[in-house]
Amino acid sequence: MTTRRISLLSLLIALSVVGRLSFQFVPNIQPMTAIILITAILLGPVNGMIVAVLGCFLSNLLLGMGTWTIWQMLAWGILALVFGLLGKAVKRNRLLIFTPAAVLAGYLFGFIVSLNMFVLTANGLAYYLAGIPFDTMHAAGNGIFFLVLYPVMQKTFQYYLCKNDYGVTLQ
Amino acid sequence: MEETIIEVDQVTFQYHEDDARPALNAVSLSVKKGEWLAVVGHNGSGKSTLARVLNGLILPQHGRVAVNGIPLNEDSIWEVRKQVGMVFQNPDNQFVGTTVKDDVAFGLENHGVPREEMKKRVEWATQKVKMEEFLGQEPHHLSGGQKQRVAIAGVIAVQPQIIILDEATSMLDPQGRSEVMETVRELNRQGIVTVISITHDLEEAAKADRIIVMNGGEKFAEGSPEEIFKLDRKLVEIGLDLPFSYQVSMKLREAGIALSKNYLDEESLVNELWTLHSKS
Amino acid sequence: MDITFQELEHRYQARTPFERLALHDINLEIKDRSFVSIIGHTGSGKSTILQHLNGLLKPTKGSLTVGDRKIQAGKKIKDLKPVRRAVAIVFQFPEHQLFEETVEKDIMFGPMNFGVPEEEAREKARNALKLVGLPENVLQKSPFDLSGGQMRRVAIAGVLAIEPEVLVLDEPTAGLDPSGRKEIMDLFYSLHKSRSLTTVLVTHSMEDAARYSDEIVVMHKGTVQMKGTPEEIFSQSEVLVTAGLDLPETVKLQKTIEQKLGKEWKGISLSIDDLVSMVVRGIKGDSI
Amino acid sequence: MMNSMIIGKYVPGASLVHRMDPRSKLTMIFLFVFIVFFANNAVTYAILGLFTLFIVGATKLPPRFLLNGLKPIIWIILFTFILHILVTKEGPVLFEAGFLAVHREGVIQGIYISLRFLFLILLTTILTLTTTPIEVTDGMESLLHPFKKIGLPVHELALMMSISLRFIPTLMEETDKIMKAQMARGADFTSGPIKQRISAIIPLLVPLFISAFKRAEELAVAMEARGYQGGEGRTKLRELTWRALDTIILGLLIAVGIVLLLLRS
Ligand SMILES: Nc1ncnc2c1ncn2[C@@H]1O[C@H](COP(=O)(O)OP(=O)(O)OP(=O)(O)O)[C@@H](O)[C@H]1O
Ligand SMILES: Nc1ncnc2c1ncn2[C@@H]1O[C@H](COP(=O)(O)OP(=O)(O)OP(=O)(O)O)[C@@H](O)[C@H]1O
Ligand SMILES: [Mg+2]
Ligand SMILES: [Mg+2]
Repeated sequence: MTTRRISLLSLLIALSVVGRLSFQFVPNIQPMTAIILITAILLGPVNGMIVAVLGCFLSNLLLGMGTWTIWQMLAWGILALVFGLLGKAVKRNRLLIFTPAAVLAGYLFGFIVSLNMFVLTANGLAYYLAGIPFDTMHAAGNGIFFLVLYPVMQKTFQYYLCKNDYGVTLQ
Repeated sequence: MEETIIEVDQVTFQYHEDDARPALNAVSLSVKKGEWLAVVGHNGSGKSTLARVLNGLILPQHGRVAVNGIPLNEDSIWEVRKQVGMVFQNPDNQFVGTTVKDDVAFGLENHGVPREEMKKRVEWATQKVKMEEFLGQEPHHLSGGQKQRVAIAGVIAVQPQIIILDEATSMLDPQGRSEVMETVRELNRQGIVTVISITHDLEEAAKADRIIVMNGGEKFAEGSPEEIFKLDRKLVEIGLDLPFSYQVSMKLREAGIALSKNYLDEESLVNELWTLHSKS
Repeated sequence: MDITFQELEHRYQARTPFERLALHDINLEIKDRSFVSIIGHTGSGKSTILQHLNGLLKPTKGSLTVGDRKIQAGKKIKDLKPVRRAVAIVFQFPEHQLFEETVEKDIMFGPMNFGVPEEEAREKARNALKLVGLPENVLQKSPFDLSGGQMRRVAIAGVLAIEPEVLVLDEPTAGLDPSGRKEIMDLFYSLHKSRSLTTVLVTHSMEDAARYSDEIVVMHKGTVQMKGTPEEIFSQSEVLVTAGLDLPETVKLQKTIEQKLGKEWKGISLSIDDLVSMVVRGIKGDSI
Repeated sequence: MMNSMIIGKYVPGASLVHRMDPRSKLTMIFLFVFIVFFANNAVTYAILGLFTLFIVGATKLPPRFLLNGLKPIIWIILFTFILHILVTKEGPVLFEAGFLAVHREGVIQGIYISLRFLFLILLTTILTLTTTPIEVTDGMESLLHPFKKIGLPVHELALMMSISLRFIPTLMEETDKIMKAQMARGADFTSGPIKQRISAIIPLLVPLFISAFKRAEELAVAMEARGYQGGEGRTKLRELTWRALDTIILGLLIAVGIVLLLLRS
């Protein structure tokens, strides 16, 4: 791994954590998801998953650990993988295609994290259903953050990645 | 003082093929062991590029660089980086560790220094920059000047023979600035390091043993502060300025005070004024 | 526009374990059309004072009056926009706030936020760019393709385009080379003169404070330690030293000469020319 | 705000638990997640409870810190309790009102599952309360070390974690600065219709990302200038020490696990 890639991913992780911390007072609004998805789309699944897993771990380290951490890492990791692969395939109309996908991602995330409850109790489904309004908040937030952040990140990534050799390529 | 520690011979470097002109163009210079060399020049004149060439962060397209007799190439860069430490402009963006101690140790860790030795050196280096009371502090609790001193500690812990300061004090307040410069000056006086200081501060450059003036990627002039500031108008033409005492001397002479020359330090200026005064 | 502080106090993160008293007992008057410099050691509260001037921070005790508006501790103020429009701040490293695709759009951002119609904002952008001495062809460039010094000018133009009555500057020349530094300060001074802008400057340069100000405010440990004209301030070197500050180079040199010659000259020199004429008279034995 | 953020929930101290090796604390939590499932009757829950209480006591932390850690899950515990009462239809009816019947098993299950949550959360909260983020990072790096063989870049990941930790407060401060600079130019982040508020954050985000990129760039140059060339041949200043204490506490937990297996019904 090149030094530049390490420093770039570190700063992206720090940004995603800052995003999560700044919105922690609004229930389930997570700019972190959008940052992860966009990183995955632009820099590929592996970089996306690194930001997902480490960002999740660090933010929980600051906000409070729990068994949910593992499921969140899994959920964000899977989303990064999926969006990273999709990013390789979809090169045009990205905003149009990925914004609804980011909304869906909110629900998928909610489902994976609720598996925590399926494991811990026998009535996981009830927890999942009870969580749907929260997932909806997350999903809506994702859509909005994606719309706002994608152009910003796309432009800044393009500008800097073309100028310097970061050991990562724009997808 | 006479032993040469860095030898730069006809170095040319260009960042991109389509650049209008190279960032460094056929630059030659040598640095003597133990000296304090100031590098001045307008924005974009190639100062930072020169610094990067000296510790192998970039390899020149033409020309040769040798540090301590070792020719700089792909294989020797790690050895050379051990001997050439760099301190950069922004104190925040070169602080790698989570605490002062960890940051000072970073370079040592990279060079595989054994742990026991490392502890000693971290202690030694933090004492040298007078930051030993802050070992456990996190960077966001330190002032800019303190962070910059930690950066210096991190560099000298590796015990390099040369330190390059690339505008290392330009983001600091006056006190932080003088703290940092005093720290390095002390190390230079003790013979621990040779210093190459890239700066926009001409007062500081005036205190150097030697000055190199860069202009548009080329070496414009080289010499003692006396020799360099004699160029006066020519320096102003390439975007530089003159030190304060020098300006005062010039204006005094214009006003009819018969100073024998333009001074670079206030003390000698005041001394001659005293002589003139006693005579009149 | 007059600005007055009355018994103002500011605590960061009040009522938390991290509470920090940054300002206390501030009584200060900034007169309309004056040039005031605030000097002080790092952490003495300079930036905190500045941010009160346009309501970015609110006092935790006491109050301040900006023109006809009173900002008081504990009281809600409905609309800060008029204050923000009248009092504009140029922060340290203002180029870090640029964000638009073109220089023109970036400069228009401020005026449009204050409800100026697009065409008019465009016109203002053009004027502001001229004021900071950049050629018109820069307007359509991306601000990120400019050099550091040019970016700083664009950012300053973005603030000037708001056409404020009071211009507040927080170390506007930090990190620039000598010629850039001088150009920017001269620019602010000529704006102060030609547009009658009330100007508040925070600076670490005693020379700049000496050269440009009508009045200097010395901050120390969160409160005003002294204020007065440059002559008054820089003739009190002991007080400055306790505040962790220095004298301007000219005054320092004057003192050294006086000491060496065993004389005391009347007045202090705030510029090289002052100093030179003083020395000339001194050496030639004239009485001063 | 900044200061409180970066240390997260860590409360400095010198208790037994503070002094434990982060590796043993992490292992403990990992094992505990499995062991909680062994408990299924009054005796086993009591033993588990005792163990948890022992650890809580050993931290010597004022209870309010622990209670703070529990806040986010209080509604989950309540929900759990009610859910089990409503769903479980076994055992004698304790209480009946219309179509609602509360069975004995429901109450018992409700209590058990709630306790399960409670114990888990207490233990993980204790990890964050008694271990600095950087210790956790070191612990993770060390525990994951074996996975290097299968190509997991353990050293790089740990380095990224520590660099990010170091930059989080810096970026927070930066956000605050940019926000103020744009507010001085009339930007409004706090009022107006939602659409306007959303577009108001673009002037904040662009500079923030640009500055992050610049920092990354300068940081990489500084790291290389200081001789960073990957994890190979690198030594470490911070070292973890595994003490007898760690072995004893982990042993105790394993013993609890075995006892639970024997006593569960
Ligand atoms: N990473 C880079 N990629 C491309 N061009 C660069 C890079 N760094 C510098 N340059 C260009 O090389 C030239 C010399 O730049 P350099 O940074 O060495 O100047 P400098 O003398 O250090 O200037 P300053 O006083 O502003 O620090 C400039 O024209 C600059 O635009
Ligand atoms: N956002 C903040 N939260 C908490 N404390 C703060 C904050 N900003 C500043 N302070 C503290 O308030 C005091 C005054 O800070 P201020 O930034 O006003 O000083 P300053 O005079 O502008 O210093 P400098 O010359 O370094 O810019 C300092 O002790 C500082 O640590
Ligand atoms: Mg440079
Ligand atoms: Mg300040």
